[in-house]
Amino acid sequence: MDILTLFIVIPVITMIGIVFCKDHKQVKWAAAIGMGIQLLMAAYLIIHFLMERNAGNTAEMLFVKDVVWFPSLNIHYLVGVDGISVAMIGLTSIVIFAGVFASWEVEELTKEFFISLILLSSGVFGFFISLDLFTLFLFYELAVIPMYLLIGIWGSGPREYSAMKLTLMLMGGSALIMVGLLGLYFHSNPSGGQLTWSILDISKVHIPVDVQKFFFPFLFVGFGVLGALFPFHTWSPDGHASAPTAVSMLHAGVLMKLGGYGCFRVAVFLLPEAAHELGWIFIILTTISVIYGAFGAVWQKDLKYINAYSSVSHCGMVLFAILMFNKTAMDGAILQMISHGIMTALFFALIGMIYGRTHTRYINEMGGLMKVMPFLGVAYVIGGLASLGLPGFSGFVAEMTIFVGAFQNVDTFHRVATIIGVSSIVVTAVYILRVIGILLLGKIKNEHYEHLTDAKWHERLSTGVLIFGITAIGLAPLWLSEMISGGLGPIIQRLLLAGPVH
Amino acid sequence: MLIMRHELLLIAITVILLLIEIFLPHDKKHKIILPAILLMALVTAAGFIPGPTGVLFGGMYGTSALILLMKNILNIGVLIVFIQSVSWLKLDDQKEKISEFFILLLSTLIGMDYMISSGDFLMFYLGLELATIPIATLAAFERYKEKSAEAGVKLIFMSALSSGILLYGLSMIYGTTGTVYFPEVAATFQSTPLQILAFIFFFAGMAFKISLVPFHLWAADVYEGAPINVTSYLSVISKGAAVFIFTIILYTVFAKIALMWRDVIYVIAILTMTMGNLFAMRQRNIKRFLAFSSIAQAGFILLGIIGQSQLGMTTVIYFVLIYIFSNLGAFGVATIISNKTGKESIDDYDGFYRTNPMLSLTMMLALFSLAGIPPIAGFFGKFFLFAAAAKQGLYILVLIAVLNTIVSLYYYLLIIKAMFLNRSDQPIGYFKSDGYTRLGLAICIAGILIIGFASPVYEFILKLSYGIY
Amino acid sequence: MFEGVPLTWFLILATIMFFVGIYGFLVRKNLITILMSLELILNSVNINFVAFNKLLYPEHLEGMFFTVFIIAVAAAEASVAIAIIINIYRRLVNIDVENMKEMKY
Amino acid sequence: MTNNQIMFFIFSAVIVIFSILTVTSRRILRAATFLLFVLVSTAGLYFMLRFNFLAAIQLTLYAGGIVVLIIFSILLTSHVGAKLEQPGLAKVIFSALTALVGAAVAIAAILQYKFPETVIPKERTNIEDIGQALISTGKYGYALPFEVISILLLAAMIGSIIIAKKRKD
Amino acid sequence: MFTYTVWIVLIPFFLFILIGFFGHKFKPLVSGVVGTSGLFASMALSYYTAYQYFFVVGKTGDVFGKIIGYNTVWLKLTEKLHIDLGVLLDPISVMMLIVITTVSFMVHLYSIGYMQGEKGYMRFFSMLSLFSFSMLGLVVATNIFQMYIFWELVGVSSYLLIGFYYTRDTAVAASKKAFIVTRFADLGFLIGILLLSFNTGTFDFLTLTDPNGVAITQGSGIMFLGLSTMTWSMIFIFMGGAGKSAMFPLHIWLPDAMEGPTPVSALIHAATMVVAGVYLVARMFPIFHFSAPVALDVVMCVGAFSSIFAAVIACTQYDIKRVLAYSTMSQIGLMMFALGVSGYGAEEGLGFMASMFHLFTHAFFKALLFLAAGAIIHAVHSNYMNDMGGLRKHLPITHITFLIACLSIAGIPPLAGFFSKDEILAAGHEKSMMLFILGLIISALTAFYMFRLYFSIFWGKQQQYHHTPHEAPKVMTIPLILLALGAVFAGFIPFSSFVTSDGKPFASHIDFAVAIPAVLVGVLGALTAMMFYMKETNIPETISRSLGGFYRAAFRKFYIDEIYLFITKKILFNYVSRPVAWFDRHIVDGSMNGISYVTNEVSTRIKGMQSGQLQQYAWIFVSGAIGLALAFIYLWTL
Repeated sequence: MDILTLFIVIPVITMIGIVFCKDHKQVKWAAAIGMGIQLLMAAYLIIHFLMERNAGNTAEMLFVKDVVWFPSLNIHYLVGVDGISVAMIGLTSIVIFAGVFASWEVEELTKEFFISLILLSSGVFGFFISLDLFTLFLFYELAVIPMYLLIGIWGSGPREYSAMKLTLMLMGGSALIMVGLLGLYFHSNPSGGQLTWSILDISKVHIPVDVQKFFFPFLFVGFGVLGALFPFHTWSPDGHASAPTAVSMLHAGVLMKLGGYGCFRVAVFLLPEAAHELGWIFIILTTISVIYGAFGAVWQKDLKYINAYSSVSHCGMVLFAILMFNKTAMDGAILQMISHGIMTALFFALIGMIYGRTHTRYINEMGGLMKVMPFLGVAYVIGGLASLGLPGFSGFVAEMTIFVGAFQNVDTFHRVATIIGVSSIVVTAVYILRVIGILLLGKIKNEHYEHLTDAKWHERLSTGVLIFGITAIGLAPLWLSEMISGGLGPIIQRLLLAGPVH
Repeated sequence: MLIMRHELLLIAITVILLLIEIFLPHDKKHKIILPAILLMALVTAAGFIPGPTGVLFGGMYGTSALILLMKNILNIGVLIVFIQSVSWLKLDDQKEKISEFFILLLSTLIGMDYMISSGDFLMFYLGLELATIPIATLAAFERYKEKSAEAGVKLIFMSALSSGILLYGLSMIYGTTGTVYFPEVAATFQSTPLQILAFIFFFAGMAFKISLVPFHLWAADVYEGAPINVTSYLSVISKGAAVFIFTIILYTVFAKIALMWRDVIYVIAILTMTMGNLFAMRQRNIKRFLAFSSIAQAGFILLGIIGQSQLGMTTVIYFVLIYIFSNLGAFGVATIISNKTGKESIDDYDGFYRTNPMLSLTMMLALFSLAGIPPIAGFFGKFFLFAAAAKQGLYILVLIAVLNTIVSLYYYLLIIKAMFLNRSDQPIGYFKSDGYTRLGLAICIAGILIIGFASPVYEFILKLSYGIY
Repeated sequence: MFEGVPLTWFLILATIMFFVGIYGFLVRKNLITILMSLELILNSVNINFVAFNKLLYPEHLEGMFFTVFIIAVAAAEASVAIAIIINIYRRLVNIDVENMKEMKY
Repeated sequence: MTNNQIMFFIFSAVIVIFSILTVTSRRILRAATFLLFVLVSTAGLYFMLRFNFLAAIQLTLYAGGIVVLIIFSILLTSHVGAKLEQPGLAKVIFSALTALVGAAVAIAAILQYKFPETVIPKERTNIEDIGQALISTGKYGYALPFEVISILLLAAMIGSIIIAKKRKD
Repeated sequence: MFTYTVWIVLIPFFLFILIGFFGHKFKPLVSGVVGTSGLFASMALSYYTAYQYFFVVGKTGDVFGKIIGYNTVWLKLTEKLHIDLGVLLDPISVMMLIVITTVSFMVHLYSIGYMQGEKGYMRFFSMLSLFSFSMLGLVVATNIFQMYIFWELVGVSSYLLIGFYYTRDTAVAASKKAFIVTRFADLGFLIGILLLSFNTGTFDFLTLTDPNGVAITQGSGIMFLGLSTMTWSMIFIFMGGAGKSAMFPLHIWLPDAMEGPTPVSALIHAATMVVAGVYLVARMFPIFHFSAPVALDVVMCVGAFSSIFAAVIACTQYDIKRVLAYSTMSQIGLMMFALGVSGYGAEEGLGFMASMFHLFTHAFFKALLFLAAGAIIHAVHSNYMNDMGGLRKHLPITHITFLIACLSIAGIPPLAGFFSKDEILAAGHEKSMMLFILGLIISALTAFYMFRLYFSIFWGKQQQYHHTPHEAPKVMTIPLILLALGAVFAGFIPFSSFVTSDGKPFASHIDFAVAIPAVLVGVLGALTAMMFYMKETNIPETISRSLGGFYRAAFRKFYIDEIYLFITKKILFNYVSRPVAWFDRHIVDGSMNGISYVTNEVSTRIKGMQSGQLQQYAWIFVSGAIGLALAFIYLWTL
């Protein structure tokens, strides 16, 4: 079996294994082992990929596997990866691995929890390896729907409301995507002949511009909903606030990236002219996202809300960068996805661990936690610093790449938007430090908290993996950046058709 | 003989069951269940044996590989309904009427088969009536229940009215073309005002069967009042058969005025999806809920019909096939709950997962399939339907449809929420379902899980639908 | 033209009868009277078929046979309807259509 | 004015008037009687059109069978001479409006349509032909519908019995 | 041959990792000793580097060249723009290496004693190492982006160290403030970098600062609001420098930063980090001079104003560390000012040289002042001058070293401060008389507040102390003495033969027309302070009362803090964030919820359609059919 298919098969096997587990402990270990293997596989894939590239294999996609599925509709099971997807797979496996350990203490319906979680992850993996729009969409929806149960059953607060809202809004997005995809399919061969769902094939045809302009908003907004595009982001704060730890991690960490990746791989790549002509609307929206999310986070009192708004801001940056139409900015967009993915997963993991101890997420009710739980405190500070774009962590690499890239556009509009976007780094610092100040530092507000314990081994493992991820990228970004920009080549080629690219 | 084998086999087993019924002693009526199911299974299996196709009775009756497939699909559905209704039939109230239930169901199935195979409007009309009138008696089957009687009244009167209107339309079709045979009608039918009127009246009669808005109002009440197995039969088999013949007639007989009927369906599709969803949202009775849900589903089916092409035909059949499994799955669970506890309200489903996980999972799968969630079959069915409409360039319609699927997802999730999320002080207790129920549900689950992935099924249908339009 | 009687006369007669039947269906309260209205509707359709058959397409007997079968179906329908009505009467001692509203919304 | 026209006017007058009376009469038994009149005059129309066989069926099956069935069920369910309730005014208005609009649309459509002119063969329909057609399996043969309608009648019978029969206690 | 210089930077980094991750496995003292010895190694390497650079390699032609000791591509952004990490050696960076490693080593050594028994001892040392690493990385940056990277790291280490006592709310607030204010400034820096790099297509200092290079000769860019892009980018970059160097109006974080442990104040907020802004301007000096003279004027104005502004405030403060903080701000203002008035080229660049010289000497005496202040605070457990007095007998070493530092900063010959300040005044004098007088005023004020501090601590009234104050342990006094030596003798280094604006050495001389007035005003200031504070008198109060509103304003630091608070708390927090949050909840989210509400509402409204009445159903059925027929007969056309 080819290596990419294994990324779907392993979760499935894990799920089946979990079904046959007898008690909680076995379930947890089964999940951990399964996802551990997945992580190793991802590492192997990255190495293998880099070796192939170094060996001079310049094919657009590597490890391609093509099986005809529905011959008449020309639907294929077509998988393959370039540097971008490899990076996203790496991200996913890290986050899901950490997520399993972060949810070590799920007691209620453990089996169901882990099955749903892994089902979600298999959807994500499938999404990232798909080169066929149909399977891509299939996996996309597959990744979205377990969220309902995960939030609804294991969530907290107004979980039912949030779960419903999240699911409906995301499915609303996918409704738009579906229209867009159908449009793409039926225009995938303007000269007549076999229509195709294959991204690679569609990228080689020229779709008439007015058709592109009709479908681009569907696709971009559709994926944008998941990428928390203003004003379709409101599922995010509620959803994250109610979701259990691992789900928030996975959702903010990986699932939201599906949106960015989709915007990038489908909307912009396949409809370049439209993206070029209509881009300004979405640049305005994403610029608003960036600033607005940051300001929104400043006022919040619930840890998860803060992080959710911060995600809006950071993910807004991803979409913003994608629309900048140049290699550097797009490189930055992908880096930002990975960086934000790990970072926000770390945050949510920590928030979950803190919540598990203090039973509140309101920062005003906590304080001085650094003293009682130094490990978690330090990890939180690291996460915070990474989030505000401190050098040495991945966030800096990503943001700087985006800013420098975005600023390479000659026209004033793009550059003004960039400067507005850049200014978010200050607001980010404000809310991050505010949280750290109130939550971790200062005096302990509640004497019950004096007796709380610091992180357990599985929590240390979970956070450790994620911190390793952000620092590894932050300290040595070049290989990743090169890997990604290798994948960007064809996309830039295609964008060149649409207009000037710098 | 062999060309008409579906109908003849069904008539044969109907007669056999009648004979068995006559010779069964009064207190052993339930013994007929097993032979009935076995015979039906036999017929279903026999339906798949390839045989000749062709035209009989001077064009009144015709069959093709595609029509055989439709009949097979209906057979499967009826078989599942048979299996699912066992637990209900064994209840005291129904004990005396078990064989009649089977006979009546079979006779309606015969009617549907004739309807699908009809080559002229007379046979079509007779098949339609044969498929409707006995169901009215089935709806009123639980004759000690007021609701059941009310359902019977509503069904028989509305169906009579609709067939009156349909007949008026048919009379005008006859009057303007001089014939009731499909090919001749197709050759001369045009869109003069009188013919538009005739078509609309005919359409209204069909729309009644498929329960399209605004001809759907009977459906919810009848579904709620009728015994739950009859409801499932009505919402799945009866609707499926009507969809089949409707599609065939539109594609063949009214091919010339396709530009017009497509616009009619455009309007009706939007109305049906939206109204079905809006009403389904607020239902608390599971049967009524499923009634409106199936109205909305009918609206989606129209999208396949409107994509007037080989693709459209295929997707319609494919969707109906999936719909049969999904809806019967949902009804199967509702049936067993209703029969074991008498509870039919969604509010009673709170916390159901914690007491009966397997049934809840089945229900969830079925509902997700109805909602079109991957990777189960419903997703494929719905996606292809929309693809058929998109092929005609009707993207706005597709958009409205997909937005409607969101609303539908909302209310399907409400049930899932009740079962999985809500906690209840007095959940429905654990119960063990009998073998028949399990078998029925297992078939449904298998169908839901496999049909989507199994592209050969789709390709097979596609191959058969070549040239039908 | 049938010996001085144009086709449209028949059709108009049938149409009037049809809509009178519809009117009756919509306003009558007693289920049996509604059933009677239904018979009017079917009857009007029969007139249409017969008139068409005779006046326009006399070569074949399609219209006439259609009418024959409609009559038969009408009989079946009526019998079932009456059976249900009687059943209702046993339950409610009343066959007013406006009482049939237990299920709504 | 030809005989036929006179006959047509008489029949149609009877049909229209008694139709309206059928749906408006407040005495249910009278309504049934009016319905009978309508059906009988329809049979008259058939006779006029020289569909004798059909007219006979109309008289026996419709007038004789269905109306009798209806009258029996009326006697079973209502007091003889009991007056029916008057329907609500709004209902009457809306229904009448619908019916009128419908009739207008239909008649307008009919009048707009140009039916072909045909010469009517004088001879009446031969009963032998009808019999032949009824058992013929070719085109314009009605053996199959005949069989199907028999199944329908059988099913209707079974269904009616099931519903209407009393509970055995 | 300079590849080894990378270890100067990396040693502290590994120390940070070592102490940070494994420090808790050993006794606290171990981390202190390890940190200090590591820094010693780094310092030794720096001196060796300086020796090699200035004396072994020496001049090529007659300039000290720029040598890339080490370089590696860290991140490729575009083909032209790539972020490198490397070591650039030129006179100013070598000088900075010496300053930083020396002061850092002293502070490390001092901290071994000062931090004794503190909770978080090893955390302190690991962060000091982190800071040293960042600061060293900053000064050896080969390109502006590397500088930015380390700039940010410096900021965060400062944040962490200010907030060292994290259970103290004031410390937390101060650290937050420091970070956010400098972050805001860094925003400007970043925008400046973006503009600059876009304009010139490079980050590299060698290319950027070459007077004949493309960046300067071609890259002035388009005009915007009357200034060239180059000017704008330099102004923005200077904004970053101003933030870090606590120039008006971005200075507000500096006094609060004194919440950190005193060694931190000495290292970061006196000697090294705060001069990063000066270093930045010096680093970019050719661009400032050739492409953006307007920006250079801005530098001068900001520097001068900050200097006098801070000096005035310093005269009114009672917290010794705050006085020192304002003094730092004032001195850095002077350095900026000197850069602002400087020209380019050997003698022309007198201001540049003076600025660097002052930076160098200032590092010694200011670090000394802080460390001495630390020793004092250590002894009396208070920061307030009012709680002190007559300490000269209790703390003899501290007293002497403190006095030396005061004399040095006041510009009394032959101490180091005299020489460097003299050059600054000379540079000002060359530019205009007004600036020279301004410099003199600043000098006088400097002498005044320093001696005010000195006298009220060591002389003045005798205080009753809880414990008799006693001299600090040796490990703390040795650094004091060493730094005092520096403060005395550093001025004798012929600075102009090493560090100049274009690398071309020249011989500087003392201009007596400048030096004499300067010394005089210094002495005058000192004497005034002596008069006021040596004995307990009521003169200060009288004067302050007579100054009235001005004094109060100065005492309240001219209300800048309040203005900031107003802007951040009131405007940003209440009038931006809160409405945004509200808008999000109620308008954006509300509209999403509104969709579902409307759907629900419609669903409820239309339920009457399903009335349960058969005839109503029939009516809808019939009228539906008729309606459709009507519509399609009369409306539908094709």
